[in-house]
Order: sequence, then C-alpha cells, then structure tokens
Amino acid sequence: MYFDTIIAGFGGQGVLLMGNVLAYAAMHAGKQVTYMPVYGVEMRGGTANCTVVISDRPVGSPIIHEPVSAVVMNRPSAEKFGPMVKKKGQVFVNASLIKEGQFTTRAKTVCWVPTMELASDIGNRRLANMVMLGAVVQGGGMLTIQQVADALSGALDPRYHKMIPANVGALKAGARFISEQKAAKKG
Amino acid sequence: MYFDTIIAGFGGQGVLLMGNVLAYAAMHAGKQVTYMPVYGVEMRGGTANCTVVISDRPVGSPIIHEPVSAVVMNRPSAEKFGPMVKKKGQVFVNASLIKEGQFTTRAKTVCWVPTMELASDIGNRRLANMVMLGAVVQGGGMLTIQQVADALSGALDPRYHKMIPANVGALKAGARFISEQKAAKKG
Amino acid sequence: MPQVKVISERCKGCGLCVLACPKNNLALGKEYNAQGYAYVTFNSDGKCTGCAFCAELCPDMALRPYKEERS
Amino acid sequence: MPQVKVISERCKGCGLCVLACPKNNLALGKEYNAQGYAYVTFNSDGKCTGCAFCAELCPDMALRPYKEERS
Amino acid sequence: MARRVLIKGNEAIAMGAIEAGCRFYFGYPITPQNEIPEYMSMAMPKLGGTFLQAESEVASINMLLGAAATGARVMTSSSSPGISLKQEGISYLAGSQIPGVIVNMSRSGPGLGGIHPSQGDYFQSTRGGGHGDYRTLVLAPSTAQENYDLTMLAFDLAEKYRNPVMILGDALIGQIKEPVELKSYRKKPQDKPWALTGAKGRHGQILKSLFLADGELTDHNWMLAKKYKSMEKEVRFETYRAEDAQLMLVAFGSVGRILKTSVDILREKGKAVGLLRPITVYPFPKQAVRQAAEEAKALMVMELNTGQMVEDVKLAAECACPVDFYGRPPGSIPTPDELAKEAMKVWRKRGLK
Amino acid sequence: MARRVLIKGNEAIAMGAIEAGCRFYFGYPITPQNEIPEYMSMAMPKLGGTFLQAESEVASINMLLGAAATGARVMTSSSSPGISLKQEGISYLAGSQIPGVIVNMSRSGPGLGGIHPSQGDYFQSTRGGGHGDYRTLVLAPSTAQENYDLTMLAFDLAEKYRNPVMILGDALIGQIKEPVELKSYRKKPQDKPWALTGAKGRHGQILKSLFLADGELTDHNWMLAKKYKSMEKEVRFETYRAEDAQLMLVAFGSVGRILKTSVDILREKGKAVGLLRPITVYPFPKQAVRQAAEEAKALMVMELNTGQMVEDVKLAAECACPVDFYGRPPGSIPTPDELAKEAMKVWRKRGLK
Amino acid sequence: MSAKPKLKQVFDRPKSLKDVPYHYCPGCHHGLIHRLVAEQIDAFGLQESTLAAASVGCSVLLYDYFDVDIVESPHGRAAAVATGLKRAKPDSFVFTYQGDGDLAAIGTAEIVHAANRGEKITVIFVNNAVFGMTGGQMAPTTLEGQVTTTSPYGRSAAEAGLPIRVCEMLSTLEGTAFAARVAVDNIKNLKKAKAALKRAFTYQTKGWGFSFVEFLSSCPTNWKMTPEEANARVGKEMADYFPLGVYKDVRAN
Amino acid sequence: MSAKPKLKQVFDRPKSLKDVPYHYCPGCHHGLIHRLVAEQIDAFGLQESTLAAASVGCSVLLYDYFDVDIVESPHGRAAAVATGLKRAKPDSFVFTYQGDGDLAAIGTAEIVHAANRGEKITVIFVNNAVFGMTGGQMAPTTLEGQVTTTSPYGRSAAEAGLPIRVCEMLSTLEGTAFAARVAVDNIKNLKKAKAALKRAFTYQTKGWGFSFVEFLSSCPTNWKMTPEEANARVGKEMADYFPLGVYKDVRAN
Ligand SMILES: Cc1ncc(C[n+]2csc(CCOP(=O)(O)OP(=O)(O)O)c2C)c(N)n1
Ligand SMILES: Cc1ncc(C[n+]2csc(CCOP(=O)(O)OP(=O)(O)O)c2C)c(N)n1
Ligand code: SF4
Ligand code: SF4
Ligand code: SF4
Ligand code: SF4
Ligand code: SF4
Ligand code: SF4
Ligand SMILES: [Mg+2]
Ligand SMILES: [Mg+2]
Repeated sequence: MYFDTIIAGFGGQGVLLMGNVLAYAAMHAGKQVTYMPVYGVEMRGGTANCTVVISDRPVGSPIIHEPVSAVVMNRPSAEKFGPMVKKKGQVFVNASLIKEGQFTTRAKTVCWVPTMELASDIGNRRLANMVMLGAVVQGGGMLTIQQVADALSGALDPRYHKMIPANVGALKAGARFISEQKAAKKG
Repeated sequence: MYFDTIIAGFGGQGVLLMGNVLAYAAMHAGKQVTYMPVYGVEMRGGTANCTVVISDRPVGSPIIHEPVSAVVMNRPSAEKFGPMVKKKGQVFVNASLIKEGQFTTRAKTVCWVPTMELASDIGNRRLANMVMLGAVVQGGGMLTIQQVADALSGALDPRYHKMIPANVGALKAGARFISEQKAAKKG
Repeated sequence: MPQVKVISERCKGCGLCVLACPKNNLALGKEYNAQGYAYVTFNSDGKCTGCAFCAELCPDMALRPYKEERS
Repeated sequence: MPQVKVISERCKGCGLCVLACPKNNLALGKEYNAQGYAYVTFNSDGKCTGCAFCAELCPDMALRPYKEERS
Repeated sequence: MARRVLIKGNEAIAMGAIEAGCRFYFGYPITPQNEIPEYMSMAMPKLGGTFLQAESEVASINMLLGAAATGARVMTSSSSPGISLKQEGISYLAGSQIPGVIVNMSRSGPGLGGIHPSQGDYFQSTRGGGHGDYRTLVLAPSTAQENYDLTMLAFDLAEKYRNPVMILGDALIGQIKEPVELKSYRKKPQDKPWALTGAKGRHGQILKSLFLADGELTDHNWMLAKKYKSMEKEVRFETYRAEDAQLMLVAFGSVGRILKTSVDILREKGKAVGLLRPITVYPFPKQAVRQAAEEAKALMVMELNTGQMVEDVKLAAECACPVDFYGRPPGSIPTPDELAKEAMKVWRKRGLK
Repeated sequence: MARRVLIKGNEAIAMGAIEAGCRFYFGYPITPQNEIPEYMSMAMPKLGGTFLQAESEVASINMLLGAAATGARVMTSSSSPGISLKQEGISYLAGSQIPGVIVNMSRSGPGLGGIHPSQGDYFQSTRGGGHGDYRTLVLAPSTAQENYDLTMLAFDLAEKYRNPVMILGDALIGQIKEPVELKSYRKKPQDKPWALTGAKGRHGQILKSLFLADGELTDHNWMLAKKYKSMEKEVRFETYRAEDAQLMLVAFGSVGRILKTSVDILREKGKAVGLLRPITVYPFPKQAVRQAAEEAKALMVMELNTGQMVEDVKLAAECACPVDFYGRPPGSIPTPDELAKEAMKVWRKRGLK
Repeated sequence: MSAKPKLKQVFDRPKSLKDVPYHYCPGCHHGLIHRLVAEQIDAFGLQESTLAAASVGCSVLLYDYFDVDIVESPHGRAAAVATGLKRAKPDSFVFTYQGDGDLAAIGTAEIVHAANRGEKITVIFVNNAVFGMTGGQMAPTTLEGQVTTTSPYGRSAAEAGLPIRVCEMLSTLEGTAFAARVAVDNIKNLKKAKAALKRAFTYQTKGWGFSFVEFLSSCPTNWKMTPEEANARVGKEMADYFPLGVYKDVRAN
Repeated sequence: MSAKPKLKQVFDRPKSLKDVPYHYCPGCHHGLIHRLVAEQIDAFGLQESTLAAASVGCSVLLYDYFDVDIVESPHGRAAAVATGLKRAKPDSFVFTYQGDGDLAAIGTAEIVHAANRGEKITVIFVNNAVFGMTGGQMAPTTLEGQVTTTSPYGRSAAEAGLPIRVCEMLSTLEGTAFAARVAVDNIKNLKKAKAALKRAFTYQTKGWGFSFVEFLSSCPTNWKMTPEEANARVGKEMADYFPLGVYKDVRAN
C-alpha cells in the first residue's frame, strides 16, 4: 500500500488539520506515515499546504514532486498543484471555490466536491475541510472512514473534542458524496 | 654569515629600538634580516624583548629557542634568557643593573657592559641602550659600527634626528669598551 | 462626483479602508479575487467626498480615489 | 607609633601612595626590587597617623599600615 | 510501555532533550527550527526549568556556556546563519571543555539563501567552523525517531567528553511529522568535579581556554587532540541492504533516508545496491567506509551540496575503490526515483552487473 | 625604483592594500594584527579614505559588505575569534557575490587560546567556516614581502570573482619585521555594473543572497560552484630545492618559511629533501601535489596544528605515494632543526636513501 | 447639458515603488509604511541616489518593491551595512528598514553605535511587538503579558524583562539628531508619521546627522487578530506603552 | 618603663583574593578595583557562593587573583555568560568584570539586554577610555580629542561620535535597578565607590534586580602618562564628561 497527497488551500481552510488527522489515522492504523507542512516565508500571503505519505514501508521522502493525489481547496492551489499530479492519480477539487477550466491536470480522475454546500447541509460550513477529508479517504482508499473517525480524539486538541461527532458527520458526508458519484458513474 | 640575538629588558630601556636599529642596519648592509618583537599580553608588566636574525641566506625562523647571543638589560631578562644561549654563544649583560651570580648561562662568552656608567660618561644616561648596541655589534662582528651609525637616520623617527650624533657617540663608546676588554684579555 | 476605483486584484479584504472612510462608502464584498480575497467594494451613492482617507490607509494601494478638478 | 610596612617585592613604584599620604610619609626609593621597580619607602619620623589612606589607594596592596590598638 | 506519538522532528528533539534531563534552553528564533524554542517555552516553566529567548545567537551560545559551566544540561538550537554566529562560542566551549548540545536545523545558504533542506553545513560542523584546532561530535539524524534518540545520546556524549555536541539536520529533518516512540531515558548521574558550584570546601576553580605560559597551550591542545581521537569509538552508522552490494551509496541525514527508497527501487530491478548512512559524521565511520570500499566495486556519495562529505569518504576509502559523487545544491528535494537514476548512471559507468 | 623598507608583516598588508587602491577599512582591535588598523587610522585620513573602528567584528564585516556593495575596494582584518564572528557576514558576501578582502592573522585556539603563531584556522578558511556551500579564495603569505604582494593580488581576485578573499597568516607573519620592496600597483580599472551607485538611468538593482522561487537557489548555487571551479586557475605555490627530491615536504605560511632552512640543513647532509609551499590554500595546488606524489617517494606535511591541510594533500596525492604528517599545536614555534629532525624520522621510516 | 466635471485622481502609487503586489498579510502595516517612505523618496527627488539596506524580517523582500538600489543585510546588521554604504557614497541617501527583532534584539549593538557615531543615515524602525517572519515569537518590544509562540503564558517581566523603548534609549545618545515614534492606524497619526519622515529625510539630506523613525505597526497574523482589531491595538495598548511623539530634534528652533 | 602599645594591622588583603602579585602596570586601577570587589565578597560572606564571569581585556586573568569560581567569557559576552550562570544557580552571587571595550563596544547588545531583562547579576564596569590589553586603541568611551593608536589625530566626533555614557544609557532601561558611576582616584571617591559596590551587592543578594557599577579607571601605559598624571586625569577630564554619582537606585527610600 502506498498513498501520498498534497493538501493545499488558504490558511483559514484548515488544510494542515486535514493532513494531521490523516497522518494520525494512518499511524493508528499501523502504517508508516510522514506529514510535511510548508513553513517559513512560504506561509506569508495566506496559503498553506502539506504533504502526507502513507505506506507499508518506511517513507523515504516526505516531499513529493509528482504526487499520487492532490487536494486543492482554492484556485491558486489548483493552479499550482493540479499539473503536478501523476497521470494515474486523483485530484480532489473544492468545487465550492474552483470552477471547471480554472486549472490543468494530467490526472485521470478529478473529483469535484462541493465542500461548503455539503458542510452547510450538515449544519456547519466550517467543516468543509472534514467533508473533503472524508471524500479523499473514500476516494483514495488508503484507510477506512472509521479509522479516520477513531483518530480524531488523538489528533484534535482536547478543547475541540466536543466537536468530534460533528467532524465524524462531515467525514461521512464527504465519503457518501464520493460513493454516490461512483455509483452514479457506474450506474 | 649568521647572527641572531634576543634583546630584553624593561619597557623603558629602549630594547625594541636597539633591535630595530640593528635590523635596519643589516638591511642597509644588504643582509637578510628579521626582527620579531613580543606582543600582546606578554607586554604587560613592563618587560619587553625582541629577536633579530641576520644572515646571508633567507631567514627561516625569526624566533630562536637557542640563540647565538642574548642582550640582557635587566635581571628578569638575564634570568630568563641567559640559560637559553648556545654554548658557543655570547651574553651581553647590562652590568649597571645585573650582578654576577644573578643568572645562569652555558654561554662561553659573557660580556659585562656598564651601560649606564658609560652613557653617563658621554653625558646622557638615557643612551645606555645605544652603548649596549655598540658593544653587541663590536662583540658580535656581524656588522661594522659604521654600518649601524649610517642606519640611524633611517631607523629613527625624524623627530629624533638631531640626536644622531649623540647616538653615534654612544655606539662608539660601547664598541670601544669591548675592544678594550678584548685587548686587556689578550694583553 | 468623487469616486473610488477598487483595484480588486490588489485588495486583500483587510477592511482598513472600511474603517477609514468617514462616509461609510466602502464595504467588504462577497466576490473573491484570484488570490482568494473577498475584496472591498465602493458604494457610489454620492456620499464620497474624495478625501482619499481610504486610499491613504490602504496598506496595499488597492484604491484610487477621484475628485472633480477645480477649475 | 603608627607605621607602614612596605612589601617591597609587591611595590611597583607607581607613587599613588605618595600622593595619598596626607603626611608626606612615603617616597619613591632608589632601590630596585627583583621586578625592577624602584619601590616606595616609609619615612618613620613619627608623622604617620595610621590612617591607611596609602594602603587603601595602593593598587598592588603593597602596604600594611599599623596603628596602636585602642584598649 | 513506550508511548507512540505523531510529532515534528523539531519537537522530537525538544522532547528528547527534556527526557534526558535538559532543564536549560537558550535560543533565538530562526526557521526551520522554531518548534524547538516554542516547545521549550511551553514545557520548561512547567518543569521548573529555564527557557530564555536571548537577544541573539551570540548571546544564546554564551548563556549556554555560563549555565553549562555549572554542570547543568543545556541546549541551544538554531539554523545556519545563527550557527555561524555561534562559532566563536563553540570554539570557547571546546577550548574550555564545557559540554553543551547545539542543534543546527540547517538552511540553504550561503548567506540568507533559503529554508530548503540542505547539507551545506557539513564542513562547518565537522571541521571546526570556529577558530582553532578543535572538533565537535556531530550527530546526523534522519528520522523524527532518531531526533529523539540522538538528542538523548548527545547529552551523554557531551558530558562524557566535556565537549560540545552538534545535532545536524535540515528542514526535512526538523519539519517532518512522524510517529515517534517515546522511550525513557536511563539516567546515569555523572560526577562533575569541574563544574562551577561555588568555592565551598575548596579553592575557586576556573573554566578557561587561555593558556599563556610556555608550552601550556601546546599541552592543552595535545590533550584535546587525544580526546578527539578517543571519540572515535562513538562512531555510529547504519547500513541498508548492504550485503553483497556492488555499488554502495553513502549519504547522511535527509538524503540518507530518501536513498533507502532508492535502494528498494534499484534492488527491485535486481541491482545489488546498498546504503551506508553515517549517523555520527564526526567521528566519521572511516573503518566502515574503508571496508565497504574493499567489498564493493564502487562507492557513490550523495549530498545536498556540491561536495563535502565526499572528502571524508575519499579519505576513508584510501583509493580501495572508485568514489563517485552526486551533489545537488539546495532548492528542491530529490525524489527516490531521481537518486536511483543517478545511481544507475554510476552503475553503468563503472560497468557493474 | 621600488623603495625598500623594513616593516612589520602587518604594515606590509596595510601598505599593500593602500597601494592597491583600498580606501575603506573597517576593523576591531585584536592581537596580533593591531598594526593593520593602526596603520590605516594613520594613513586613511591623509588619503581621503575611511578608517572606521567598528563596535565589533560582526559590525565591521557588515560595514565592509555595505561599502563593498558600492564597488569600492574594502578591507577588514582580525584574528581567529574575531574571524569566527565574521563567518555569517563572509557567507553573505559569498552568497551575494560582493568582493572584499579579509585578513586573518590567526591566533592559537580554540577559544581565547593564546597569541602564539598557529595554523588552526586552515579548515575554517578553506572549507567555509560560515554556513552554506561556498568557498573563499585564501592566500597564505610567508614573508612580509608576500604580505605586501598578495594583498594587492587579493583585491584583484576579489573583484575578478566577485568573491571574498582571505589572507591567512599568524603572529609570525604579522609581527615579523623584514625588508619589503614597495612595488607599485598597476591599476586595472574594472567595470562593476553590479555595484550599487544609485538607480540613475536604470532601475534599482539588488545585491542579495535570498532566492525563494523554485529552483532559483539551486541555479544560484550551481553558478557559484562553477565559479569556484574556475578559480582553480589562480593556484599559486612555490617549490624549494624540489628537483629530484625523494621526500617532499608540504607546508604553508610560517611553517613553510621555517622549512626552507630545514631543507637547507637536510640538503647539506646530502638528503634529497624538497619543499612544496602552497601560496593559495584555496584553491589548493592539487596538481602540483599530485605530481610531487608521483615523482617523490614520500610526502610529508607539517603544520602548526594536529592535522588539517594534510587532508587536502592526501586528497590530492590520491595514494600515489605515502603521506606522512608532523603536527604541532600552537604554544611554541618549531625551529628549523627540530623540523629537520622530524623529516629525518620519515626519511628513515620510508627507507629513503 | 452641462459638461460632466473632469475627475482627477487624488491618490497614486509613488513612483519609487514598483507596481507589484506585496506579499504581506491582509491589514499588515508594512505595506503602508513602505509607501510613506517611497513618497518621501519621490518628494525629495532621491530615487536615483538612494541606497537602502534591507533587513531580515517580513520586509526582507523590500527589494522587490522599492525601485532603488538595495543591498540585503544579515539579520540585525542593517545599521552597520548602511554605515558602509554611506561612508563609501556620502552623497547618497541611505536608509535602513528594520523590524523590532532585527533592530532591537540581534541588532542592538549596531543600532546603538550607528546612532552614537551620528552616522548620517535614516533608520526606519517597524515595531510590531513580535517576530513576524519567523512565525510570531516574542520580541524585545513584546508587551507585558502578550502571548506569543515563545511566551505562551504571556510575556513575563520577571523572566524576560519589560519591553525596550528604543526611541527613548537612542535619544540618550549624543549622536542621535532626530528620533520620533509614529503610527499609521488612523489619518491623524498618518499625517504625523509623514511629517516625521519628512523631517528625518531633511536631517539626512542636510547632513545634520542620524535620524530615526519608529513606526508602531500591526501584525494581525501573529497577534491572532483581525486587521481591524490589530489596527486598534496599535493605537491603544501599543501607544500606551510606547508613547507617540518626537523624542529628539536637535535642529528644532 | 611603660609597655610599648601593641600595634594592630589596620589594612589587609581581602581573603577572597589570592596572595599573588598582579600583572597590571604600575599605577593601574584594575588592581584596586579588584580589591574593592573582593572586600565586598568577604563582607557579604559570599566567597563560597560566588560565580564570576571574567571578560577579555587586561583583567582577563581575573581568575588568577580571585579565589572564587570563575568562567572565562568570550570578549564582550560576560553579561550573557553571567545570565547563564545565574539562571542555572539562582542562589549564587554572580558578577561580571568588564572593560569598556568589552562592555561598551562588542558587548553592547549583551549588556543592554541583560539589564533590560533585569538579570539578578552585578556588573563591574571598568571604564578606562581605552582598549588596554590590545595596546591602547580607541574605545567607545575614549574622550573627544584623545589620542590613541587608532585615533592618532585625536578622537573625532564627526567620524567616531562622542563617548558613550553607559551608566546613563542603561539607566533608561526598566530592568536596571541600581546604577552608579564611581572612581578610585582619591580617598573620598574610594569611599563612595565602596558604598556603591555595597549597595550593588545588596541589590543582588536581596534579589532586587540588575545592579551596575561603573568605575572610571586609569591606564597610565596607554594614556602615555605617569601613574600620577593618569590618576589626576580620572578625576578631571574623565569625571567631567562622565559625572560621578548614583544614577538609579529603585529601592532608595
Ligand atoms: C542570524 C539570524 N538569526 C535569525 C534569523 C531568523 N529571523 C528572520 S526574521 C527574524 C525576526 C523578524 O522579526 P522582526 O525583525 O521584528 O521583523 P517582522 O517580521 O516582525 O517585520 C528572525 C529571527 C535570521 N534570518 N538570521
Ligand atoms: C572577539 C574578540 N575580539 C577582539 C579581541 C581582542 N581584545 C582583547 S581585549 C580587547 C579590549 C580590551 O579593552 P577593554 O575591554 O576596555 O579592557 P582593558 O584592557 O582596557 O581593561 C580586545 C579588543 C578578542 N579577544 N576577541
Ligand atoms: S475618498 Fe473619502 S469618502 Fe470617498 S470612499 Fe474614500 S474615505 Fe470614503
Ligand atoms: S484597505 Fe485596501 S486591501 Fe484592505 S480592504 Fe480596503 S482596499 Fe482592500
Ligand atoms: S597610614 Fe596614613 S599617614 Fe601613615 S603613611 Fe599611610 S597615608 Fe600616610
Ligand atoms: S601605591 Fe603601592 S605600588 Fe604604588 S608606589 Fe605605593 S606601595 Fe608601591
Ligand atoms: S506576519 Fe505580521 S508582520 Fe509579517 S506580513 Fe504578516 S502581518 Fe505583516
Ligand atoms: S595596559 Fe592599562 S589597563 Fe592594562 S594593565 Fe596596563 S595600565 Fe592597566
Ligand atoms: Mg517585528
Ligand atoms: Mg578599557
């Protein structure tokens, strides 16, 4: 098993948290995992990204030039990371902020996830990141949604533990969306 | 031709000037020469010394562990440098401040020069250093007194040029003393 | 009539001009620019005096106020 | 009678004690110590008060003043 | 049982230090190591320890010098330009034989350069960036776990040899978040008769590097030289799939870890390629390299610079086999594939099969 | 006709600098190089130049950086601890490609150490004491005359390569007073389009070392690496009675000059001993050493430290012949006799006749 | 039909600033301070003779914005670099632009001595009470009790001392000819800031000596505030501890 | 015959000074200042708990004289070293002993920040207006017009600025609790110096904060004066520019 992804967006969108939760879940699932944030001056200007690599073998490089997948939460991220994804890879696009034609990619699979709408549906627009994470886990298949849900208590600061059920709901909403899409395609 | 010497004494005795004049004279006489002062913390406490090496060949080391000669102007210097002089070497001792038995040396030749008395004789006690230099040149034989006298105008700051005749007198007085001693010994 | 042009691609939506305008002529909009900032919009209902306070205090020089030329 | 002992090997002949003594009891001598300094000498002709100014101001602690013990 | 946590490389260093009993930290912010002072500022007050943000790197290395002179376990951390500023202080620590742990999460230089992972400070760390003929022990971790473990070791070595010990990493090593097993430190309380604790029941004692009397400094330097020689027994290195390797890759730190994947890639292609990863870069694993040079057909050094450790490898290999080099200055991180390709070039150049 | 004067090595440097058109000097006192700032403080005002005593070595290297950025010829000088403090600045100069001449009349270390002649800063000078993968040209004079001549050369090289150039001496080289012939400098006025002179008739321009964009820093470092490679043509060395030498001694600076007398002593005894004295220690005279290794039966390196340049000699010799070493930490200066004796030990050990 | 009155642009970018966007965070005062400095460069006609010493901090990319000759300084050393620039080119206008970490922490010796020597340079000191670029660590000017990433329990006077008032300290030095503390949180202060800058420029162009302008500045990102909150904090807490005003003006008549 | 009255020694070496001769030049005040410090160590009973940070200057060999625990500091860094000592051993009495080159030139940042943090240490600052150890170069405290080996035409205010008054500058910092400038050129001043030192020691032993005593000191060798002339210069030219007195004493009632 090998999976990697670059998760990118505005600072406020919680992209680093997505990466952390994913990495934490992978660790708990007994996988080898690395998480690598951007840091320093690159953080100015309000964008953020991180790379997560999950594998059965020790992870050599935590930074990936041609990722297997990318999760792009805003347009500049889509423009930057879309083109880097492998041909056989997947791009998870925040359809709430990014429109068709606004970026290029070689990737076979592009999943458009209306994160904010789905998050609104479950009552909290700020959970858009967890919705997306649910979609990524479902689409990437490297972990189960349950494994991620179980990791939340460890990954989140105790202050936010009361939010766990809502987060789990968001994860599931995202996962459901992907399943439905797949079903729709097949059907 | 090869000659070296360590010239040592109190700060105020003009030992560095002696070394400088000697080195300057050697340069003018077409010799290879190095002059090396002590420097830094070693200067605290009021003592000073320098090493002059004169040779027909390029001078490798400007610092000498077993000098051919030493010029000791005060007792601490005699104690320190007397024992270092080569067996076949010479020690020039300031007999005005140092008494027999106050230091040890292996050197064959020890010249006791009553520098201050000789300087007083020619009317200026402060020329004791030049008296000693005259003695050293006469005793060492590496240069002539005339060569040293000729070098004074180059070696001394122009401010002191009016003192040159007196300095030459002192050089000669020192030289004369050595000649007389030698003559006495022979005779 | 005095007015203010917003260079929307330069605006970072900080809202300092909104604070600065004595006439409440500026407001943060709902449109995002390419940098992802919800940029400010100028409400040209005639209250603008062309005082340029907004432009003076905009850290990103995103505003260009205009005023009638005195002749 | 108050008096001052000079530790001649410690004296550097700086003369600061000479300046310090209100009674002019100290003077630079003509003898040199092993370090080559002409050390100070105490003139014990009875003017010394044992005030210790000289010792207090000697940078090299070369002086030891003595005074009658009050009983 | 040891707790397993997902933490940044920098945090692993801070936690390792605290576990090893470090209660004094002096530092000055600089990317990419800020998580170390930040962690310390959070943790130290709770432990009754001292976190002090100094006015500069120069001040912080000298605060370390002062605190360490009392026998305490003290750490400072910085990154390349800041480490340059600490060189005078490090030289004093070495000269006065005061222990201390100095972390360099190096940046890319020269000058301000950038914050990309880089191995441009190898020479500075291993060959006395400061003045004088001294050495520091240098540990080069390649995972967050090693950060934790080697930091504990660093304190032991520093005290054992009364010498500064450096931990040399880069942004990759400092910023990576990985699972770390929090082993506990087995304290070996050490006698420190040299420590300044007040002249109680003894005369005042001195920690200094100035030796003015004739020959004293020569003796001091010989003593230090002997000490450095004796450090050679601390050599640590790792080999990976090295048995029967015809081409032995040599790399440390971040490149060392990336190359493991490259070795896997090459082995899958049936190429007998192995890896020798120095963990101590001073003392350098000379014997291991020498042996590899005898057993393999070729050595290949890879570094994030234009050629530094390769000199140590050549000196150690003593011409027993050819030593090739692939250098890559900072600016982007090489992938396992790229490095595997470079290795294949040498494989072919050297006619290996 | 050239004037012949009896001057100190340090004065020779100051006079060489002034002759080469240096009109800006920034420094901070430290033994054994104080005659340089003292000479400059005397001479500069008369020449309309600037002598400025900075508040520290850190400040002075940065004043140099500022003044040199305008295209002026600028010098600073110090000694070991002060040079350590300048390392960050030197790395910036290298990264921003700003020329400048830095004199290190080195002391004996580590730490405060002492002021004895010493060669403990060889590694620091030749292998980037500062952070990052850069190099400085390093000239190692051995006489007052060379101090004078090489200082003039240093300014030319600094500008030619837009790089800092170091002059590496020690107390012997700085404090010795010797006859010096005051040759005059043939000015080669150089165009400096990079210099900051004000954005007149052009846009503002920048001297910097920070490169953030993807790949930019990599390119910058490759460019620098190429530049360093191109410096190899500046190699300078001297041989002394080297023809037919069976044992070739290799030494620089103060030991290099002392060894000439040792060679004379040995030749008088009929031993075919010669001397190879690197004048540039970076770039190192690799080819000359390599050739010597092929022609002689053995090389022997002598240094006032416990082993630094010997690594360069070994790397250059590439095992073509054995390389022996005699090191002597600072504290006392070896005499020609002593060194001749050490050479004889190797002579016998290697079975030479 | 009366002709529509012609509209005239009443504000524009200074020409010594390049027409590129800043990398600063929304609401950060750095950009505004840049503009004020550039306006004076234009007003004094100094674009062609300005040499700037950039520093290390969020404003490290100064040279991407100002269209004048600029040299990068190592962190904290801009005042020394500027000394070199000015001594080598005495007819140039030389300024530094430094943050509080740069100037008041690591660069303390350099600024004190440049001021004391009376170097004829102008120092723009941007005090935002935090190390911005490195992610919000405590600065020497961080207020008591302020939470930063290295003062997680709030700056403690007992451990870290109280914030340094640089303007006051430098004003005690004979070499400091002009020193003022200003802010740009509202129009009134902005005007005073412009006046102080103008005066500082006058000092240098007339050769009157060392001039220093401290800007209280905001760092919404690291203060974890909205731009509005941060802007308000400048005028309140910050200006309370760091009083605005002209501290030294030796040629004031 | 009346018994000769018994003589009592009215002055002796303090016991925390080793009984060895100093290496200082004749008439140099360093030795005297050492003694005054040692007397306070004795008086406060601190010999067993003192940790000193020596500095680099003529007094570098401090550890050959004081019989207390001492660590050598790199030039200028004694205040940082002392910070480390005190933080690690808060119950110790920690002092630095620094020259004007050490403290007021290269060590400016360290002393400013140690003072500003209010480190509970005592700083003995020996201002002799010159770099003594290195052979008489200009110091930041060298008087205007004073000839030194690096100001051969006399210190020029235009080029090098005017001498820094450290006591005054540090007194502006909140962390400085006690600061005084004293001299030892005559008995009256010596007494005041003793009182100031005592007060400084009190500050530290009571944990009241950073204490600083500046001694105006002589350097006959590098001033090229006799000891008497140098001693006189301290009280005249030096004290004129550097006024003696207590500058800060926050616990004065
Ligand atoms: C020698 C050195 N130490 C530390 C750093 C890291 N560093 C970069 S900017 C900075 C401080 C920035 O704070 P400030 O000067 O206040 O500027 P701001 O970003 O707040 O505007 C630091 C510590 C560095 N680049 N070099
Ligand atoms: C980093 C460094 N720079 C310079 C020196 C040389 N140095 C030794 S002492 C000294 C200054 C001495 O002056 P001061 O501190 O006033 O003490 P004084 O000798 O006058 O008592 C200097 C510059 C050094 N040892 N280390
Ligand atoms: S010009 Fe004045 S009135 Fe008009 S929007 Fe700007 S601040 Fe408001
Ligand atoms: S001040 Fe400028 S950047 Fe901020 S919201 Fe207004 S126009 Fe936009
Ligand atoms: S004790 Fe007083 S009176 Fe006696 S010699 Fe000393 S200073 Fe003079
Ligand atoms: S003060 Fe002391 S050292 Fe000086 S002359 Fe008097 S006794 Fe001697
Ligand atoms: S971090 Fe702070 S100072 Fe830096 S750009 Fe952002 S708001 Fe401005
Ligand atoms: S040089 Fe000056 S300060 Fe140093 S010991 Fe001599 S008189 Fe004292
Ligand atoms: Mg700041
Ligand atoms: Mg001094």
